[in-house]
Amino acid sequence: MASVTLDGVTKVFQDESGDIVAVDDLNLEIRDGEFLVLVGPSGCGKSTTLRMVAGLETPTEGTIHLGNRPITNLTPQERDIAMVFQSYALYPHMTVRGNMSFGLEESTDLSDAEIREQVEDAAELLDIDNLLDRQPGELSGGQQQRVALGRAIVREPEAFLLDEPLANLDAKLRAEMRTELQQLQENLGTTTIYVTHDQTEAMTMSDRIAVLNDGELQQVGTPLECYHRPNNQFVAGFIGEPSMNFLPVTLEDGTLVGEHFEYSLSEDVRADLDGHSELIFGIRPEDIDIVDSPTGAHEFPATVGVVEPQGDENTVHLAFEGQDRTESELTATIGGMRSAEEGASVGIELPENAIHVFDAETGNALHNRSLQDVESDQPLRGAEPA
Amino acid sequence: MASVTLDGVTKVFQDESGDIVAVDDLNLEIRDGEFLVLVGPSGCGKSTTLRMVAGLETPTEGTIHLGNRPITNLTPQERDIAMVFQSYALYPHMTVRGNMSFGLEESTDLSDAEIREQVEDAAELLDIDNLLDRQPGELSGGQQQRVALGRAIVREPEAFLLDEPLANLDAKLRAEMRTELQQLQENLGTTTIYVTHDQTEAMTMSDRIAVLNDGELQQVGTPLECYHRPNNQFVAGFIGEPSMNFLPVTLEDGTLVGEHFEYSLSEDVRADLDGHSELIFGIRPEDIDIVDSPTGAHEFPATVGVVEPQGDENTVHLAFEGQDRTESELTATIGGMRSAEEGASVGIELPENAIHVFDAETGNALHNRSLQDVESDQPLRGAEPA
Amino acid sequence: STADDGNGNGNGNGNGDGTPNDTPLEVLHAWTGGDGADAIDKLTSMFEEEYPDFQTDFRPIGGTGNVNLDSVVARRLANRDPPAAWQAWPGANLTQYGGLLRNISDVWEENGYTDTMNEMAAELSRLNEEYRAMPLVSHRMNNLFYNVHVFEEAGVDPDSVDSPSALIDAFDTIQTETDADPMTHAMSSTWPTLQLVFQNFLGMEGGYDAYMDFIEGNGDEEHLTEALELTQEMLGNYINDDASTISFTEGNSEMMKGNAGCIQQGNWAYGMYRAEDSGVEYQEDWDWMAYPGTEDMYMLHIDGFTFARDTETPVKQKIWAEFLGTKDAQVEFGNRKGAIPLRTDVDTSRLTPFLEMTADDFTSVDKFPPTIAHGLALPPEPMDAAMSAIGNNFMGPYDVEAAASDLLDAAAMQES
Amino acid sequence: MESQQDAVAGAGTDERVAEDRYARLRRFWKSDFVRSAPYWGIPLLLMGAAVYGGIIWNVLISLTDYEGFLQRPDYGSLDLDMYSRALSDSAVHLTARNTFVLLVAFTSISLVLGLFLSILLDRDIRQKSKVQTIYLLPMALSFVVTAQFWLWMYNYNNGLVNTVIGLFGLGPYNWIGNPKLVLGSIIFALIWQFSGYTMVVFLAGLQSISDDQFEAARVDGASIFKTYWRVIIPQLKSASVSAAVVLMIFALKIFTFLYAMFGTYRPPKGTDVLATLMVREAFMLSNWAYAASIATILLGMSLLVIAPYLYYQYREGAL
Amino acid sequence: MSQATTSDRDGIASLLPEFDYRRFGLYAVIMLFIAFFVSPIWTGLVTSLKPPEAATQPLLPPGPETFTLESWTRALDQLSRGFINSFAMAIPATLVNVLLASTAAYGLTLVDWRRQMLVVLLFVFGIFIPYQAILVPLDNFWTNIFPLAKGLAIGNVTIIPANDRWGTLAELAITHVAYGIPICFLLFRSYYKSISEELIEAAKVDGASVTRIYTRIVLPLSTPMIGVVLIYQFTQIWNEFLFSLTLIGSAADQAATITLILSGIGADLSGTNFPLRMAAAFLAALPTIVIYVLFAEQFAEGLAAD
Ligand SMILES: Nc1ncnc2c1ncn2[C@@H]1O[C@H](COP(=O)(O)OP(=O)(O)OP(=O)(O)O)[C@@H](O)[C@H]1O
Ligand SMILES: Nc1ncnc2c1ncn2[C@@H]1O[C@H](COP(=O)(O)OP(=O)(O)OP(=O)(O)O)[C@@H](O)[C@H]1O
Ligand SMILES: [Mg+2]
Ligand SMILES: [Mg+2]
Repeated sequence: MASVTLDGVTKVFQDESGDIVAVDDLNLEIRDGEFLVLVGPSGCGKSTTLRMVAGLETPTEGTIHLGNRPITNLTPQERDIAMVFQSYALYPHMTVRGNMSFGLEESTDLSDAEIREQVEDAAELLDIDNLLDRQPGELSGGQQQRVALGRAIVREPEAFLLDEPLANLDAKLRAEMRTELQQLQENLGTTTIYVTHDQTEAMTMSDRIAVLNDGELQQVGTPLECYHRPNNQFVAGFIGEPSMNFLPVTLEDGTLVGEHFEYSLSEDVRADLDGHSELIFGIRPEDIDIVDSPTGAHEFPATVGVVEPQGDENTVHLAFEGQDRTESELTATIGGMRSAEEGASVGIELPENAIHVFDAETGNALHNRSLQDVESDQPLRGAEPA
Repeated sequence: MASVTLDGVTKVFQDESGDIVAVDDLNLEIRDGEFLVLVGPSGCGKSTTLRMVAGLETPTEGTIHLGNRPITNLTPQERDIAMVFQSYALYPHMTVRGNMSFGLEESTDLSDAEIREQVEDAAELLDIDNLLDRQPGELSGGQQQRVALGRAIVREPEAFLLDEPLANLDAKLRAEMRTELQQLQENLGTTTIYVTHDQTEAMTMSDRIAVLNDGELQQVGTPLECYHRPNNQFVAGFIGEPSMNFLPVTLEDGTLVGEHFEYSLSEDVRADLDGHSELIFGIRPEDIDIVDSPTGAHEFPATVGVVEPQGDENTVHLAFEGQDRTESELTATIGGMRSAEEGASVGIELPENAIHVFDAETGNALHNRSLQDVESDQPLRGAEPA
Repeated sequence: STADDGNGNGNGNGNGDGTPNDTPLEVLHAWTGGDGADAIDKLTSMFEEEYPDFQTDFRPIGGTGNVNLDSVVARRLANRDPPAAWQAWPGANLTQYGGLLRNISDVWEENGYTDTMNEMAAELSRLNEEYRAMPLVSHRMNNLFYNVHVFEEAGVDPDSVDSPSALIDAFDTIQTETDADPMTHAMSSTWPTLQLVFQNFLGMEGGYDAYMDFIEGNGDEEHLTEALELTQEMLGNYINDDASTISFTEGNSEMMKGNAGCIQQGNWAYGMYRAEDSGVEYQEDWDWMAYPGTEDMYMLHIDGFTFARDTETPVKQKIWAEFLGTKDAQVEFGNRKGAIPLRTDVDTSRLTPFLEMTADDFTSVDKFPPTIAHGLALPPEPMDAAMSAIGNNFMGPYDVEAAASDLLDAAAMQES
Repeated sequence: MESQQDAVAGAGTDERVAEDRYARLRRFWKSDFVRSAPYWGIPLLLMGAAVYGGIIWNVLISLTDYEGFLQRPDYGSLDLDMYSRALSDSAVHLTARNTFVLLVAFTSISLVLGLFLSILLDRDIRQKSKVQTIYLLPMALSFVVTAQFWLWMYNYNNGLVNTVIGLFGLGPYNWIGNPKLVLGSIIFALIWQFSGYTMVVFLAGLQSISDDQFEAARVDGASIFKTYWRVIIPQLKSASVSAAVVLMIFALKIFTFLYAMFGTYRPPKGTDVLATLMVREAFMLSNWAYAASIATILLGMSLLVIAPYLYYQYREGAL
Repeated sequence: MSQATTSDRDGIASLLPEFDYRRFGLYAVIMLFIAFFVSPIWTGLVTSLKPPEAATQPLLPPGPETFTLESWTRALDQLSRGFINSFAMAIPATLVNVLLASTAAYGLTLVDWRRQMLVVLLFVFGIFIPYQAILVPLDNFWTNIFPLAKGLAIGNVTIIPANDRWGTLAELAITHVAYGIPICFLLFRSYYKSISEELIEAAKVDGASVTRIYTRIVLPLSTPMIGVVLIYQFTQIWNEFLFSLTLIGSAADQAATITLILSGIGADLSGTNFPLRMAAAFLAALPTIVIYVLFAEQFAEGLAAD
């Protein structure tokens, strides 16, 4: 086990149409034993980053260390890193045993008996010991996934790299494997970089998340840090589903003025926004409260648009008063037991302690929601560890 | 427009390995103008059902009527039904106009001018009139989707059939098209059968849902009926995500006895269970409340297992006291602002008005949750239509 | 003109089957190139000149050794749609056609060809006592053409070479004295070797009788083995390296260039020396002798035509047969083809000098062993078997024993 | 729904059965099977008559004594004489052996060379498609044409082959004259003509193997050679099988090449194969029945290759 | 059979570490093989431009004093009839072939009925039979059963007049069509299998009949494959020899195709004229070479598909 450190790593691809900067001056340390998830939209450079760590691509600039060992210019064979591919990349012509032994045969001097033993141990750990003599083609998606993991585990590498390993599974199996993978990593304690663009995975599995966009690192932090204290509008919008509501506003005399609403700010918040005027107002759907009619300071009259019941909760599209219903700008989620009828006039509350404000130009977060307030409002129960 | 009636429809496929009963004695009426969603797990016979209505498969047994007209033995050409395919199945060598005219040219005697007019009307309705002279290859996914719809609409058929029409779109676009489709159907009022295995679509779009499993109809009803008043354990488990918690119990002296808990029942519930002893206890994750420590009648001591924060809410795996933490049997969802720490000892409340009880053998629902209680607890706000 | 045959412009002629109709006279032959093409062109234009009103259809069918022609004819015969006449070797070759050939004894008799044609040729034209072929010209097979300069340089006196073993001695001398190959030989097809084997066979003591016995199926194995051994010695030691890839024409030109001492060939090889741009002169540059040991023989090859029964052009067919037997036809064709007429009554001075000499030999010798390689001696299947015997055993590593037994088997086939 | 069921139940059963039968008949008549029949039926008739009619007729002829042109085949008395004759004919043994050697040597060497070339080209190479085009060019030429080229290539005095090996002080050899060399020379010429084809097939196979496989092997620590040997090449099995079958089919058509090269039905010793023997027996010697029996033997040999292949393809659903 | 994918993606081997000397070696080997594949053709070309007696030095082009086009003009002269015959036979045969194969593939791929696999197998097997296996019956058929070249008459009514040349070519063309159907069928079938079944079903639901689906959907969509099959099959028919030899028999026949004439050219009693043979070989190969160079990719596709 070892930490993985990327120092100013840049990768530029040459293309007919010119240069493509896939990864741009990336500085990132994955701590020894940590489970780091790399997220970001398609094409943001996640796979490229991973492949540079694996040695399948050479960085254009920058260095990569595994522990204290510089590995930037080593071949994959020399790195002692295992990788699980999105497609699993199982060797279709070998049995499960063959797949799992291959790496040991090629990269170690172990005797056949030792290899056999290690493979069987790993297979037992993953509960695939009864599949050892099957061919990958005869396995279900989940089983293949496990074999791919097994192939990585059996080599006891310094670090695991996983590139969207669950993308090919259906929802149920994905949820299952997610938990399993997480537990496995906890048990083995191997440094892991996990690439996904599924934010459920990012949120639920990681010790820390690194959010990439357009080859640039946007934020590194725990899942909840990223959710509640996003560095910028991109992170705020990317994490959370349905995603955060964004409304363009201008700051005028301590009040945020949008096209259809005005939002007065408290002193605290105002202080954060000093010197900026073109802003983006943000609030998460679950923080919007629907009331019978607007009364308080941060309550506004609104009309209900389409309502999408989902059983456990309902997604409600809302339009400010004076706005066409079909152009609803806000999405709110409310409990599944509460209902709202399309066309109804309601009030919506946008609590000040839940709002985010971003610079319209740079997208940087100027103000994030308060957490203390909320937490003291609804004290965490049962929080003392057993 | 007409109703579609399936009477005892069975479809058996012959295979090398034997017979496959894809659809088993299906009785279903889709009312005139209704939007019915057919859901069920993969391979349950949804597509087969749709294809029998379209005439692309012949039922092995049973009859199908369109209005009063028996259509079981008609070819697709003679049925006057339009279908939208998962892949859209646009004719790649024809323009959008060609695609939309094709059906009219083949199945009606309209003059070219009339066809032209109808096509343009339909295109306008779908806001694709500016695309009429493009080829499908030049269109985005959403636009192709719309053309596929246009092709169906323009023929003004008696019924629409849609087989997972949104499956190929990305999440954002899918949400958008969902709303659009729903509105379109409302405007046209055409009887529609819509196949999906995405339960969000099922819940949000349909007038009624028909749940299929293994070729057999499990339940037909409104989305909320199916969510809150499932006919059986299958429907209860299939609808809702994360899915309902199920615990095997036996009924002993008016108390449900599980491996790790005992749950006393009120008279009302007990009456429903008369004469059964092997049961399944069910409760939805969002109905489980976590309290600091168990105090009330239906509160139990428990340990927190894996916690999956999702930002807006957290999924908490819970184990009853005395159970290994990794074998956690219950899943609860709690607000995103509340946290629970792995290993903490907590109390969980399983409110009696939220519980479901199923027969362990047949899976039939013996008791479903009370709805009145809940709704009067949290009165719906803003429910008067504008 | 046809004066000497006294047979007018093709009107009905004794057979009483009327005047020629409009159906063209179809004649198939294999002379597609070189001398043969010249000769047949001359022949057909003579015929057309003489019978200008006749519709004719002369078709060349290419391919070595008449193979394609034969297979086309075979299929036409099977289809009951034979051509009126086609080029064919007389002799044993005719047996395959059985009753499908027209009896043209009347033509022979009416024109007196029975008396004026070479006796051997006349006999070979008969099948079951009836005349069924019309011979046109003959090539002599047992020639050894040699390059005068090479022989002189080596100091070999052609007259001293009077037997196959003497020939081998001469080869030895040429090999040591000159840079030329003693002999050039073409082995890209089998027939030149088959031919050479039987030259040696004939050239040995008692060759002629042994040969005639052999083709009747009573071969003398010892004699044959010896001939094969002689041939093996020649082929193994004294011929050009590229023998197996070349055809006799290439070999012949090597001899003409002085790269080889001699070549054994039928006298069609003469066609190349005669060509205007050949650059060689008779007796100055090239000369010939009968194959050593066969001075008193004329190994007989015959080009002729046969005629199908039941065709739509019986009258023209007869006229064509008649025409082939005329002196003019034989002389003009022969001169171009490098072959001699089979009529015994032609004025040999009408022939080119070399042919005149051949023709004189033809009338002076009395032994006419018929060729195997060109269909006179053996019917097609035994002949093919003889080719196979050489092809399989005598083209590279030389297996005398196997070749001998296969050859004997081939000759014996005709009995069964 | 109820009213529907009432309506159905109300109809008399007899009437319903008749109606049902009528409906079914109507449906059958309108079914895709009936409607599509002309589409595949006409080609099937033509092709079936040519291929299967031809094969059956050929077998029938091989059971008669049909030969020459004096008689028609007598289908009245059929026997296996021709086959017993063929089985004891040394020419058949020899040609069958040559056919076999040709098939095996030509196919395997072409496969190996094609594989090598495809691996060579399966990378980022400038003008790759042009190179591929050149490698494949001989395949576009007729056997008759390529036979002419190789006849010249193998020419003893002026051929390129002897010229080239002459540079190394070897030869000259009689490539197509020496019975020991000629089969090899023919095979070499065929390899020249068809290894481009194998290359294309393998290239398609290689490109259908995802990069992941290669990368996974590298991360697993395998060297490049080992990666090809243990991971990539085994996955080209189906490409190899289909290429091999097609190559064998080409090899069975070798008659044309030999005929065009040597201009005779009797190719030189060492290259006589069943195909030439058959044509020779048929069209040179008019031994129709015997030729037909040799043809049947040839067909049997190719069946041995093709049937398992077709079955395999069928099982894989690749047809 | 394997699918041809001439995708743009870099081959997997592009992942190899690239050192310059490796790259150099790679190109050297590639060039070596280019030489290997081209040299027979090159020597043929060079030789064809020399007079027969100067046809030595197979690699060197002719010098100014030896350069001659005589072989080419002679070859053209001898082959011209073959060109006409081959075109007259190959073009219609190819067209009919493509039509029949495409309808058959349509009927057996996109139209859904059970047990069609059996019929498919019948077709596919036809690809692989050695032609020798049907040569005797084929010859028998065209000479005895249905001698088309002899014309066709029912009673006294002449339906097809006897014509040796065109009749024989028609026989040959029909033969090519019959034996060409299987391979073309397979090419079309593999293509049609890639057409989404939903497309056909959509057309059905749109009210189109089996025929209309073929003419309005399948045929227009097949254009790329029609191109491939046209190229492939034309090349095959143009290059074919055994049928010509069997049905026509001789290069001297009026109906002789180009390959038939070519096989005997330049070899007669005056020796083997290599320059003439080479020039003729080039001329005979010209149409296929032109097609091949223009459509190399489709050609490769057609090959990799069978
Ligand atoms: N070999 C390559 N050549 C050229 N450009 C490349 C190459 N590999 C990746 N890119 C480009 O680099 C950028 C980053 O690609 P990368 O595969 O790392 O994205 P990703 O984040 O993994 O996306 P996804 O979620 O779709 O897998 C993209 O714009 C991609 O087009
Ligand atoms: N043509 C066929 N031949 C044999 N079996 C078939 C055929 N079509 C469908 N089946 C089988 O019938 C069952 C129902 O298939 P169907 O396609 O209706 O499922 P589905 O509910 O649409 O599933 P999905 O959500 O995966 O599309 C499956 O078990 C399937 O394997
Ligand atoms: Mg990626
Ligand atoms: Mg489906």
